[in-house]
Amino acid sequence: MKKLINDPARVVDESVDGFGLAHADLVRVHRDPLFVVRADGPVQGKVGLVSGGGSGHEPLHAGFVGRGMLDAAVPGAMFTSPTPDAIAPATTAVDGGRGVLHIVKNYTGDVLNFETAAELSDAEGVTVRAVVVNDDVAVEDSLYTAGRRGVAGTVAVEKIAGAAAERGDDLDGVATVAERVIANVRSMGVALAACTVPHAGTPSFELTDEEIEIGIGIHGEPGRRRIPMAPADEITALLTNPVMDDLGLAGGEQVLLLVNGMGGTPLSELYVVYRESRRLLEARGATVARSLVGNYVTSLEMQGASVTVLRFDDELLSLWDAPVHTAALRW
Amino acid sequence: MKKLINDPARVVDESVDGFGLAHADLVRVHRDPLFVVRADGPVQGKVGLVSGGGSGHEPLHAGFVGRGMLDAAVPGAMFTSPTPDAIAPATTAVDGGRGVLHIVKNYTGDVLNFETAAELSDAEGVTVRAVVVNDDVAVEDSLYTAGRRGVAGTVAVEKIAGAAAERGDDLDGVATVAERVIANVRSMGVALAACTVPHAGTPSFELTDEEIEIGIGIHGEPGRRRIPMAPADEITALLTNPVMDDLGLAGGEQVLLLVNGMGGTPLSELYVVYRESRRLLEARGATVARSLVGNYVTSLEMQGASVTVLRFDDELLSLWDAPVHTAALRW
Amino acid sequence: MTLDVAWVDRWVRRTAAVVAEHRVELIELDRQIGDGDHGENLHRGFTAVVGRLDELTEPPAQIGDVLKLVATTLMSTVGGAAGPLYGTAYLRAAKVTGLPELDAPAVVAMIEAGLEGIVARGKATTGEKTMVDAWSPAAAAAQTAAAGGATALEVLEAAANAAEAGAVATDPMVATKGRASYLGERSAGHRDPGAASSALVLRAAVTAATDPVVPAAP
Amino acid sequence: MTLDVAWVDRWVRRTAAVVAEHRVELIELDRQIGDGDHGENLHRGFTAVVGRLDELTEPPAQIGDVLKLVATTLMSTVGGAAGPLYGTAYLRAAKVTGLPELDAPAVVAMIEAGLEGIVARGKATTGEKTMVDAWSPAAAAAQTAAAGGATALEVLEAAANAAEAGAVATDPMVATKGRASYLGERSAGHRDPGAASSALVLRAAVTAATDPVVPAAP
Ligand SMILES: Nc1ncnc2c1ncn2[C@@H]1O[C@H](COP(=O)(O)OP(=O)(O)O)[C@@H](O)[C@H]1O
Ligand SMILES: Nc1ncnc2c1ncn2[C@@H]1O[C@H](COP(=O)(O)OP(=O)(O)O)[C@@H](O)[C@H]1O
Ligand SMILES: [Mg+2]
Ligand SMILES: [Mg+2]
Ligand SMILES: [Mg+2]
Ligand SMILES: [Mg+2]
Repeated sequence: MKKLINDPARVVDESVDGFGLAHADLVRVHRDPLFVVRADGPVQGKVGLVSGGGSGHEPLHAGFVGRGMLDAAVPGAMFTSPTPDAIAPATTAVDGGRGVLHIVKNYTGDVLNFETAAELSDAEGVTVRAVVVNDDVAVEDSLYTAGRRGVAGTVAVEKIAGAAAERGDDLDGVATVAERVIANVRSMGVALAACTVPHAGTPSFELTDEEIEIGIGIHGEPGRRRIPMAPADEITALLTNPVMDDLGLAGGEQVLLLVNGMGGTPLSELYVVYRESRRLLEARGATVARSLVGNYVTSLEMQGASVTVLRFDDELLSLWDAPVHTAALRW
Repeated sequence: MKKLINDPARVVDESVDGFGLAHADLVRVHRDPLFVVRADGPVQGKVGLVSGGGSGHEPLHAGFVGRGMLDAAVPGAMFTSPTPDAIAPATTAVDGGRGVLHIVKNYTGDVLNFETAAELSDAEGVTVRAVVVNDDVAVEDSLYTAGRRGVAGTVAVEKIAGAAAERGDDLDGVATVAERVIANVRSMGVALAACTVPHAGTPSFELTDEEIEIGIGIHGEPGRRRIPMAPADEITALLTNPVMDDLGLAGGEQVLLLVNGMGGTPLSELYVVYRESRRLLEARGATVARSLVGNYVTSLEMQGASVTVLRFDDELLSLWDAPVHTAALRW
Repeated sequence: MTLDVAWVDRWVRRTAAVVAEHRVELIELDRQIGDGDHGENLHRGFTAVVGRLDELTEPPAQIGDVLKLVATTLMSTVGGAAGPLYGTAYLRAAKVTGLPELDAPAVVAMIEAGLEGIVARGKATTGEKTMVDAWSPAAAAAQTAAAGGATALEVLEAAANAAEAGAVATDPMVATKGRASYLGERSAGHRDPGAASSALVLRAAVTAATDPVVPAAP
Repeated sequence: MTLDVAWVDRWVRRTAAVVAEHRVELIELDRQIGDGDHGENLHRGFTAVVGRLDELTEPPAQIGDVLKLVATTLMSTVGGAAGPLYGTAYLRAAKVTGLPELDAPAVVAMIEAGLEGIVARGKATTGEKTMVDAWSPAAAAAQTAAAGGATALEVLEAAANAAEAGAVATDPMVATKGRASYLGERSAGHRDPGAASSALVLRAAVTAATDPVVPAAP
């Protein structure tokens, strides 16, 4: 394992430290416990938005702290959800008097730690609601799984809920908007090569040069099945079709198409995937109203990509278009 | 070699195609020959800015086409400079009547092809000037080399020259500003693992798990020397010190610090590098006035990073801050 | 030896040592069917626990005080699924150990409380390939042993044995809770890391009762 | 056989075939001390050349017409350093071959013009580990052979032999031009890809003069 790090035990601290220095105009870093808040927060009279999760998915979540998106991000250890004793003070720190929304990716660890944090915050008199993002169609949402995972669709939830909060919606309103995004966003990913978690030192799984892993998560977890390597267009179909099917796209929809890199895939390849994914959506009769191509929800240096589709309604579209100013997303 | 491509011979076309579709609000893609221009160009009365080079460095250059930066980008084959028959029509296409500046990275191929293109454009009555970016301190600028290479400093040249053109400077004025950036920007890179050019199919060089390559280029060329793997802070010093020395930083300077990912390095690691690089700059007495951390000038999926420092003067700083709206850089 | 506050101190320190020793193995198990952090998470947690124990200006008076310190430390340093689950287990266990010394029924109550805490938070039942598959047989074995007149130490031993067998029994299971459930059928053939670490924790309780040596900090 | 327009057509097509055959080898050489695209670049270029030759509605009248088509096609399809360098070489060569058939002095003039084109663009001299190190000895050998009364074919052969030797002689050189110069001393011990491809090009000229078979498109 070769990584530009000093010590696996310090990588999250040092990285967040660097992030805070590089974006001092946007954020402040709180230490012990570690979390990142808007430099201009807490914004009085605005619902606060807190998200967080294991590190290693950068720019998620700290890269999305700023006007029109998150008020705080709580980074856990690499691929390990943060603890309640960090989430709760972050929640308190961004409370502007109108309550705080927790945006939680659906993993057992994240859900449990945010739950506990919400209880702690509640005890401190901060009203907290939580929404759980579960956009990954690779996992069946059934009795036999922990439910669909939260993956790249999280960006859409954070952006749009952030815009709703920014325009002044109350906590229930922001939560409702977030839930609507969650209900309308689906993703599916592929890995060509695994990543290596610093403390583990070996790749999270092994793939030969002839195979890829379909339905991959963002924590170096192996996916649902392994298939022979195939041309990009075929792989793109394997990602896009289940997403379109699960959304029940029938034609006439306006959608966001997000082609997300897992961290180790060249941008040029993401645009190759985007091209075919868009073609498939248009062949279904959907209109790609907005696009995002790049590394937004990564899995360290994993090679691979995911396709996320969000079905817009007029309000979601205009909230997507609302101004945002964060380190990783700005318009 | 596993890549999200359909065919090595078509990857550039398909990728640029996808890019054009994803950013139709910003750019138009011209085919046969292939180049990318501002959707709202040619801007009459403005000096046109054209850059280009081998593909595989995305978002460079197409990702920097738009208001306040480039008017056209000419993508060559992977790691191969584009040909004059593409550069010349791109030049004509963006001529707003005040001439066109070619921003050329210093590689024999790029220089020769842009030279020929300039002759062709000249013959068509378009006034062309060229600046050659050579920020890579890993290469000695001597009789014994083709001269320093153009690497991540190119982003600063394109951004600042773009701002000068946008505010209405004439061709000589824009060229002078560009030259001033070139005179004040230096870079140095490291690779932890090589990249694989699609048509080659094997990595451009091999590194064991215990060694890294210092002074790497952005074309999968090996660097100047191979050293044992080291902690991030040590590597960062090996990148930052020569840059500071070559710039002759003595304290009191205002600088831009750009920590650039080579394509396959997690953002979290880039911030670890940023943190130490900034510390070293500050220890020299320089003030990091502006920062940029991310994948801007990549080498496909290469694992590694480069450190770029630009010494600002008041004008360069205000041109850096001027609005820009491109796919990869926006404020 | 008696299962008193000195014992619980040794238990916790031994757990930290054992987790440090098995860190890589637990990471490896989690890498197979999860995200490869379980060993790291517990190691970070128990190292912090030992640190806090060492910081105490006066020794804890009660067994429950130590277990509560473990609970809150794990909750605030482990993260992931294991943090809240183990945290709640120790918290519930702390509540039922308000005695200077544990007898056989108290050991049963402690293990049952731990299991209940895990189930309350994680909502898993046996057969879902989680730590419940170690704690549930452990609680049952403890109860049986106590009913048969076993000593407190024998009860502990029965629980540790059952937890180890329970961890082994997770090998063929298809996970339906936690991260491994994403793998579906592919999760079979691997041991659940949380069940494996649970067995280590309970075995450490036995060792702490039979071996007076206080392990050094990991 | 005579070195006429049919020969030059065969030369170009044979070059395309030979480049296709050695594509991987040239990529490999360039991967060692450059960026691994030289074989790909030339392959793309000469494939395009053959395509354009095939598209001509009437056969080219003059040797120079074919060489000029090669020049403009390479310039517009190869890119990199090799595109302008080879392009200019063929362009200059085209200018001095305004004859229906090349005699020995004309072969010399053609090769010298090619060399001059490369030097004019690339500013390299011998010993810098570039294609000049193939073309320069080739031009010298051609001149010597012609001065000694050799036939046109013999002149070509002398040039090809010298180019091959020149390519081999680049092995120990330290590059001071082109991409390999970035490596400094580390460039020694590898053959220059451009010199290697130049030798292939000149050898193809010989083969095209001795073997009447027109190679199929690559
Ligand atoms: N719902 C649950 N109920 C009980 N135990 C669970 C549950 N989900 C996960 N676990 C346990 O947690 C262990 C994983 O812990 P850890 O790797 O630290 O957390 P994470 O899965 O968040 O990375 C699993 O091996 C399993 O034993
Ligand atoms: N200045 C120069 N003069 C002559 N030949 C050169 C010069 N620079 C490079 N070359 C030749 O070009 C070859 C590389 O061609 P190619 O790989 O196609 O281009 P690039 O270096 O742009 O990738 C080198 O092997 C060398 O022979
Ligand atoms: Mg985890
Ligand atoms: Mg090249
Ligand atoms: Mg885990
Ligand atoms: Mg090359």
